[in-house]
Amino acid sequence: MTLSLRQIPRPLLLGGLLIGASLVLAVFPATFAPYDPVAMDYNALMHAPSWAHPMGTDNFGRDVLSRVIHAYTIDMQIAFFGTIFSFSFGIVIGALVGYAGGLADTIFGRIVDAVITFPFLVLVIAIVSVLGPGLVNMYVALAVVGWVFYARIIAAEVKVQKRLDYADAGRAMGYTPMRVIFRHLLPNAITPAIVYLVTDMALAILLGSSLGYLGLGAQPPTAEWGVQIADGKNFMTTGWWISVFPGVAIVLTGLGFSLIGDGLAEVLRTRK
Amino acid sequence: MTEMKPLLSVQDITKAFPFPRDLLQRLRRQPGQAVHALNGVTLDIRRGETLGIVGESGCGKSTLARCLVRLHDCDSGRVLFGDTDIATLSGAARRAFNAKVQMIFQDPYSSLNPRMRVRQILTEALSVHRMRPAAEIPARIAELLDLVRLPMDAADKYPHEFSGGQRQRIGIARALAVEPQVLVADELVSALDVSVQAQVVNLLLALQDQLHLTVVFVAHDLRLVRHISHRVAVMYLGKVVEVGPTEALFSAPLHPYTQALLAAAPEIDPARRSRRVAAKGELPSPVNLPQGCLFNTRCPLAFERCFKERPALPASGDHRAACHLTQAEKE
Amino acid sequence: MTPALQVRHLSTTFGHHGTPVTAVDDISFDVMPGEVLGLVGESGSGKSVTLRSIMRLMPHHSAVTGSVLWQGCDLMTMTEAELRRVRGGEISMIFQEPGTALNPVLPVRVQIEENLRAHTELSAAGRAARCLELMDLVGIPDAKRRLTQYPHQFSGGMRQRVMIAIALASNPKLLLADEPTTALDVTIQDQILKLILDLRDELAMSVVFVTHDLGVVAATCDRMAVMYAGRIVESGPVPAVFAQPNHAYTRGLLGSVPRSGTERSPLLSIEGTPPGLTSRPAGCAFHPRCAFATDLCRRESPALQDRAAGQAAACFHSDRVIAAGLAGS
Amino acid sequence: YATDRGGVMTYGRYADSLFLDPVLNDANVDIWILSNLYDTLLLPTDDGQGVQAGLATEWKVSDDGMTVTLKLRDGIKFSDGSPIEASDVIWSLKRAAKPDNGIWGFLVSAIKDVTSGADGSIVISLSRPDPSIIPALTVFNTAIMPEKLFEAMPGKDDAEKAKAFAEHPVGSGPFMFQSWERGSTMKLVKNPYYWAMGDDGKPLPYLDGVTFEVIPDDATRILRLQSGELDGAEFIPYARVAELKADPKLDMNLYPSTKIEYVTLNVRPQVDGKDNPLSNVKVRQALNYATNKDAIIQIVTQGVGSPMKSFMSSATPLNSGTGPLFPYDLDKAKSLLAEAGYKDGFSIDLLVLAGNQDETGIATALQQMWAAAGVKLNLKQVDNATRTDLYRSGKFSMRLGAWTDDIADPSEITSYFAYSPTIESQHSGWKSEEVDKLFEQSQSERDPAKRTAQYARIQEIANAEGPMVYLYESPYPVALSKKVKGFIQIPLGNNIFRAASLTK
Amino acid sequence: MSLFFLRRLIQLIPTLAFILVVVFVLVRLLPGDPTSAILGDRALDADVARINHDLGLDRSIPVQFVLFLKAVATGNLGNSITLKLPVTTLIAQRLPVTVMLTVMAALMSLVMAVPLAFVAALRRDELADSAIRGTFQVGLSMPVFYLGLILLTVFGARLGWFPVGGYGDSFGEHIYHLFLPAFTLALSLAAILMRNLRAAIIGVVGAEYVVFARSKGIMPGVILMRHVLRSALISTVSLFGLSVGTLLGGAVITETVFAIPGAGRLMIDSIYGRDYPVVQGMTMALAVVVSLTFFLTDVVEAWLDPRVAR
Ligand SMILES: Nc1ncnc2c1ncn2[C@@H]1O[C@H](COP(=O)(O)OP(=O)(O)OP(=O)(O)O)[C@@H](O)[C@H]1O
Ligand SMILES: Nc1ncnc2c1ncn2[C@@H]1O[C@H](COP(=O)(O)OP(=O)(O)OP(=O)(O)O)[C@@H](O)[C@H]1O
Ligand SMILES: [Mg+2]
Ligand SMILES: [Mg+2]
Repeated sequence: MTLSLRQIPRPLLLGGLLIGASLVLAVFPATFAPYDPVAMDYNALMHAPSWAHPMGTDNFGRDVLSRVIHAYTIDMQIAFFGTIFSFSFGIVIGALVGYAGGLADTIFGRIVDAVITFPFLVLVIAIVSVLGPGLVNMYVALAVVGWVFYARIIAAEVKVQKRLDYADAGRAMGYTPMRVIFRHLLPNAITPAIVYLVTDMALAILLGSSLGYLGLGAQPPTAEWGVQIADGKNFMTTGWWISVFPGVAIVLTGLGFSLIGDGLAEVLRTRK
Repeated sequence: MTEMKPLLSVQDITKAFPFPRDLLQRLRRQPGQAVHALNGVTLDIRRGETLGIVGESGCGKSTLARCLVRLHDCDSGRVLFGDTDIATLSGAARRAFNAKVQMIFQDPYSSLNPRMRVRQILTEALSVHRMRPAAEIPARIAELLDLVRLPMDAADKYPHEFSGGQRQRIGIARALAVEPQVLVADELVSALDVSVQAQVVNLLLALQDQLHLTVVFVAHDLRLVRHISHRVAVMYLGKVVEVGPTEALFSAPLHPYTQALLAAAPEIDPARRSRRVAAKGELPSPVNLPQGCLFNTRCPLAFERCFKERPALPASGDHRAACHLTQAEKE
Repeated sequence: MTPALQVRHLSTTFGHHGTPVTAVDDISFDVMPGEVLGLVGESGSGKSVTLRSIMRLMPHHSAVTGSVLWQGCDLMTMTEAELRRVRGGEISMIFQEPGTALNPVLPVRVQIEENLRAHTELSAAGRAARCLELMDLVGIPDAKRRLTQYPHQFSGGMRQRVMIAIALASNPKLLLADEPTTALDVTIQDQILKLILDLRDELAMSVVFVTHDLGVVAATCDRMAVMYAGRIVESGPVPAVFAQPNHAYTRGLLGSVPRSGTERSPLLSIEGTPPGLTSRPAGCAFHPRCAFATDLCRRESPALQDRAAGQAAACFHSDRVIAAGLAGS
Repeated sequence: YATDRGGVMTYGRYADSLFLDPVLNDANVDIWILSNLYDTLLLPTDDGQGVQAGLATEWKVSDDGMTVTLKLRDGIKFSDGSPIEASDVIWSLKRAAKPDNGIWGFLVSAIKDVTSGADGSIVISLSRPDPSIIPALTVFNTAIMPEKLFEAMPGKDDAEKAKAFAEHPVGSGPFMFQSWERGSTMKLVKNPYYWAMGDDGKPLPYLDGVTFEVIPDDATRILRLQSGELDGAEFIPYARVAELKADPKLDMNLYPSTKIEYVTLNVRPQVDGKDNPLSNVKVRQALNYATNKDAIIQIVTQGVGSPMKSFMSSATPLNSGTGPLFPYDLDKAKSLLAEAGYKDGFSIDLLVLAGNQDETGIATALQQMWAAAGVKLNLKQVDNATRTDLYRSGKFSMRLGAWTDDIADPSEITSYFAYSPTIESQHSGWKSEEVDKLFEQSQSERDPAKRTAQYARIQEIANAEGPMVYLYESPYPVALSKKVKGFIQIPLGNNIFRAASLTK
Repeated sequence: MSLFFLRRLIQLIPTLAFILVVVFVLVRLLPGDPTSAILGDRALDADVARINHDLGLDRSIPVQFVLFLKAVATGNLGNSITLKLPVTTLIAQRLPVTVMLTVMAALMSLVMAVPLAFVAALRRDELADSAIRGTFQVGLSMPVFYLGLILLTVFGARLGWFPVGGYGDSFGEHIYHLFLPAFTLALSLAAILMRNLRAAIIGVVGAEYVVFARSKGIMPGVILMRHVLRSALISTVSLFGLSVGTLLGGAVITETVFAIPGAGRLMIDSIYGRDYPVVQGMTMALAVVVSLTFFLTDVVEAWLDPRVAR
């Protein structure tokens, strides 16, 4: 099962490095950040990048580098919590629906239709507005909408898998349907969902930043890239560094996740 | 072989797979269509024997095999295990039945869960059926691997690390783990290379002697079926058209279909080449079955009655065929 | 008589994560005009790769060396344009699985016509007529309607006939048939085999017939070549090889087939499994499974040597194999 | 040098208007442009503090303060060319004063009746003397509308007719309505019948028309201005003021305003069932001292704002402020907190308008500053509707707020901010008997000096104890192309295009 | 085909009903009411109560729902509370804008994705492939509001090639004005399509039927167009439909940045303004359009892939 280093596809390696580094920053932001990310220095408002502040300071005199680094914690959290609930719930429902087929599948089909017909962003915004802005509620909104996509993927895959002999073998061995579904089918059906999960993580960060832009995501003074970009938007000409560096961080992280997704897909494809 | 009570008795079972009807069809009350996979199969399986089931693709061999282990519930008719109708079993009784009648599958690549090590696969079987206390499981696994002639280090590998033949042995070990009386082997070796086929067939023969197993051997390879079966049943379009002791059936086939089948199988002897086509035409669709004898579309000997009346398999006799012609001859 | 096709020292390697692996290893054989050559071997022995290498249809990450002389020209050094004339025109190929080799989204007519367009000067009407003719030739009734249908509307046997119709569209001189009947039922296989033989006679073409079923070889081929682990280990006229295999592997293959009269007795099986591409043993690739193997076999790889009765075998111990005969194990 | 005539001025707005009815409209997006379409009897002066002639040329309040008499200008016409009759004026004023008609009625609540005098003058009789009645006649809701046209609209009641009328409004302002694509553009063209004269002796306006473009995104609005597609743009973020000032093609204007930014504090003893530290006046003062207004002004307005001197803006008449309220003094803040029994501080919520850069900026800064005094501030971003709802129901601890006057008189802001019966002093629950009494007296005080004194005292009390943390006053940042002359946004917010022109 | 259509239509009914209920309940769960939202801080409680009564908002939600259903049955979606216009009018004004924006974006993304996917797939793992994928990836990872702003600054303000936002008056002007916003939207869609199509092409190029086609000796161009492209497109079409659906609902931010008076922006404003009738009506309208998109892609898919049509 082990892959030698040179066998790992290049995208996976590169993406892994990017995301690995991101995770390190996310877990130990204080180790790398030179300043307190929320500390304001009224004497250093909007300073351009310098040795003291390699990425400059923002309009509150906060160190942009420190904020970008601390934002890793939040944005990696968004990537994780913004997807994991959809993922967990979606795969369970998907596996059950895919295995049961018939009426359950028909009803599920209609739900899927309804959810994908719903303007996604609008729904998320409406839900966040009902619950109140903030990351936790954003996660809830994402989960409410997002599980359908995972369920769809898993249901389709389980439908394929359940026709394979090992599923029948399980049933012929007298195993309960639950055991067959969750011990046998799901582990084999889950890979496309995992590939999607990785891409979805990148999308979650983007969505998080869009909601941050609308004031519905991370709350100040928390450093979050989307919010930072939105904050810096007014200073594009006079303080480009305020928005550009968080922008670079988003792009790099998104790139990392996508590369991992591509690489995983490749590995899993050849494995088959 | 003396007539004694069969171990498994299949009594006139049918099985159809309906196509899903959508809302529109339901609204218009259109009748649903279905694949008629089994159309009245009657068969006895005797204790200790190897019953071969042959037939062309799509004739319902697998469906029958699945009905035997209750992977499918048949639409009508019964499958009796001893005296009990297996359709009535549930819960623990059903589990017990599943343990007694085990199935081994055709495709060595898909019949094992690719995410489980061999040890996990066997442990699961042993523990779910409470065959052994937890402490004895490793010893039993070693025993099983030995039984199917796999090395001990196989236990900690994943299925994809084995060749096809080895995988089939793992499948056999899994089935044997629950100490069954009957093994239903669906195309056990069809996917294997010739040289490996022989290994698995030899293993099966040895195990049968050693463990007194009853084997239902489903295959489309006539040579193979002939080699290992005591009795053979020939299926066509979801019906058993002929059943009989191996020798009798192969040397003197009664049904025109059996005859065509035997003629079509290429002889291993280059000297006995023929250029005559054994059977013309193709299998009719199992969705719209022909009227009368199911074989009448391809039968060179079909006569009027064959198009009107579907011949039944005679109720008694060691070697029987569902054919108007042979029945007429006998009479 | 000069051979129609001469394959010489054909090798094919795949760049397998840096270290190239050899799927076909230095094979040579001839095909005479009008002859049916059977190419047998187990799964993975390199039969399909051989055929595809001849047609230069291998994917980018592979390398083919050696020469394939077709009517005096080497296919290996031809330009793409010249090759296109040969492909589908003079040499046609039938693929193993008709289910995947026909384009599912194009009607059958388009797939046949495409060949005619490339290799004949026929007008549109001429092509249409030729399509109908071909469908008749391969025994598909109701050709006119059938031509407008898509592959998924055909049964497996019918699809195989369509493949054959496409292959025959421009009257090829050589047909490369890659397991054309493996996916089919015996009665249908029987029909297809006889169809190919009839067409061979009618069109005077040569056929390379790949299969792993010795019965099929016995029933259809004039000569045969046995492949093991990318090499030809034995070749010769079919009756001769069946009567007296010169290679331990051939002997094992023949012994693995159940024969009447030996019911329920153990078959003569070859122990072990064929080696994978990356784990070819040194010396004779067959030695780990061979009852006759000696140190020599473990060290050196035997070359294909001519033997009696037009047979050739790559075995150091042919004599012992012959002596052991086919009976018992 | 004479002003150039002609041309259409394109003006970028941050949001579109909603409803072009002077009486039934609800929001600044309407109010601030209505005067261009509808003329009022009187007009505010450019400094927003005084009154000048409009449709009426003369006005007089009777000695008892119970009637106002106005003389209409001769020959005035609606933009469709029909003459403005006294009946139109009477009908319009009565409609504005009708109780339960819209939300602005309170501004003219003193009006009892409107009649026409023998000489064609307009006589407004009041139910009580109202010192703010004259400025009230400059306010949008007293605009004069064509009675006949309005009443001819389909609809069963005033509200339905207003809806129909507002789709193609007709008034007597310098411009008249041409077309409106909701959410995108509104086009006004010159009213040929406007009464006022330009410096060249010909009727105003100089422009052929004004086109409003709606561009919600600040950055985009500025980009369009810079690319020359707009001649002016409102609500320039303060962050960009300095940059635009440096742009040679632009005039970056900071028009004096009545706009103030503040924190409203709920002073009820309990909020949501919990004891409320803000009920203690010392705590409120402490928070004021703990707030470094200069820093906030620097951070949020890039220095263009100024500290508040009273709860009302400096541009509001009768403002009595002299110096900044509660200069930054952290030690004092700490000692006040200690005195109030909050030595270790406390934790409290602040409502912030989601996605509003200024508010989040202020809130973030406050969070930092107050933390130094031991007060932990939790920001709660909510949307406008939620915030208004919480505010109205008194279920908030603190909220950020902004205010601009609609009338050149202190009574409006005072009634909302300090006089408890209106809305419990910004729904804060703050109540001062003395302020309430003084305000009631001032509402019918005819002596300007006395009224000034009353307001001085009200401000003294409210500023010291009131339910607010005072932040800053800020101007209206409007950037104009250098070609634009004569445009002004007055302190009340009105965008006045009547004398605007484009130099060629 | 008409059967196919009918089937789709029948499926749409429960979907729309479901959406309707969810939206109706959801918007009423939002704290605050339209009157508070519009009137802001200044209104007196009495005024708010009076206006709410006039709007019928003081009735219970089930009653409101029944009234709403009755109105919908007669084709009346009500009036906007904030804009005081019939919702149908608003839909007629705003929806075409968003649809046009989306259609343009969709077309642009196809124009970008299809040829580049080919280049990337056929030059797999070479420099061109990496460059194409990298560029699209950056486009995909960039927040729309940021990307939009950059494009506006560069191509609108600096170079002056395109107007900075707005929508224009004539059809030609619409197209001109929507170019940059459509491009902004198209970039992320193109990235997704390109990725999918590239993978599909790589899959198809190695497929047996392509090898078989090569064995027939036909021209490489014919193989590419007839055998590869068509099959590869099949797997991309439904993804395309799905993404266009997402685009339609996700144009909010683009519309804000580019000052386009579209449906997305109106939806958000209406949610903020608690303009219930608009949110309800607009969601329905969007849902119908999205369903239509799915239907169209289904038709295209059926046309491309004979196995689908039954
Ligand atoms: N789960 C199912 N749903 C629908 N149709 C089915 C199902 N299983 C089998 N069939 C159909 O029933 C018929 C009999 O199938 P079955 O698998 O029993 O044939 P078989 O004899 O085992 O063929 P093969 O030799 O190809 O394995 C076929 O037409 C098949 O398509
Ligand atoms: N495109 C490829 N890339 C890498 N390896 C390949 C490729 N095609 C074939 N091989 C390998 O080459 C070897 C020979 O394959 P080939 O297809 O010729 O076998 P075969 O004899 O035709 O077997 P079968 O009977 O299963 O068709 C196998 O090990 C196979 O895995
Ligand atoms: Mg089967
Ligand atoms: Mg092959």
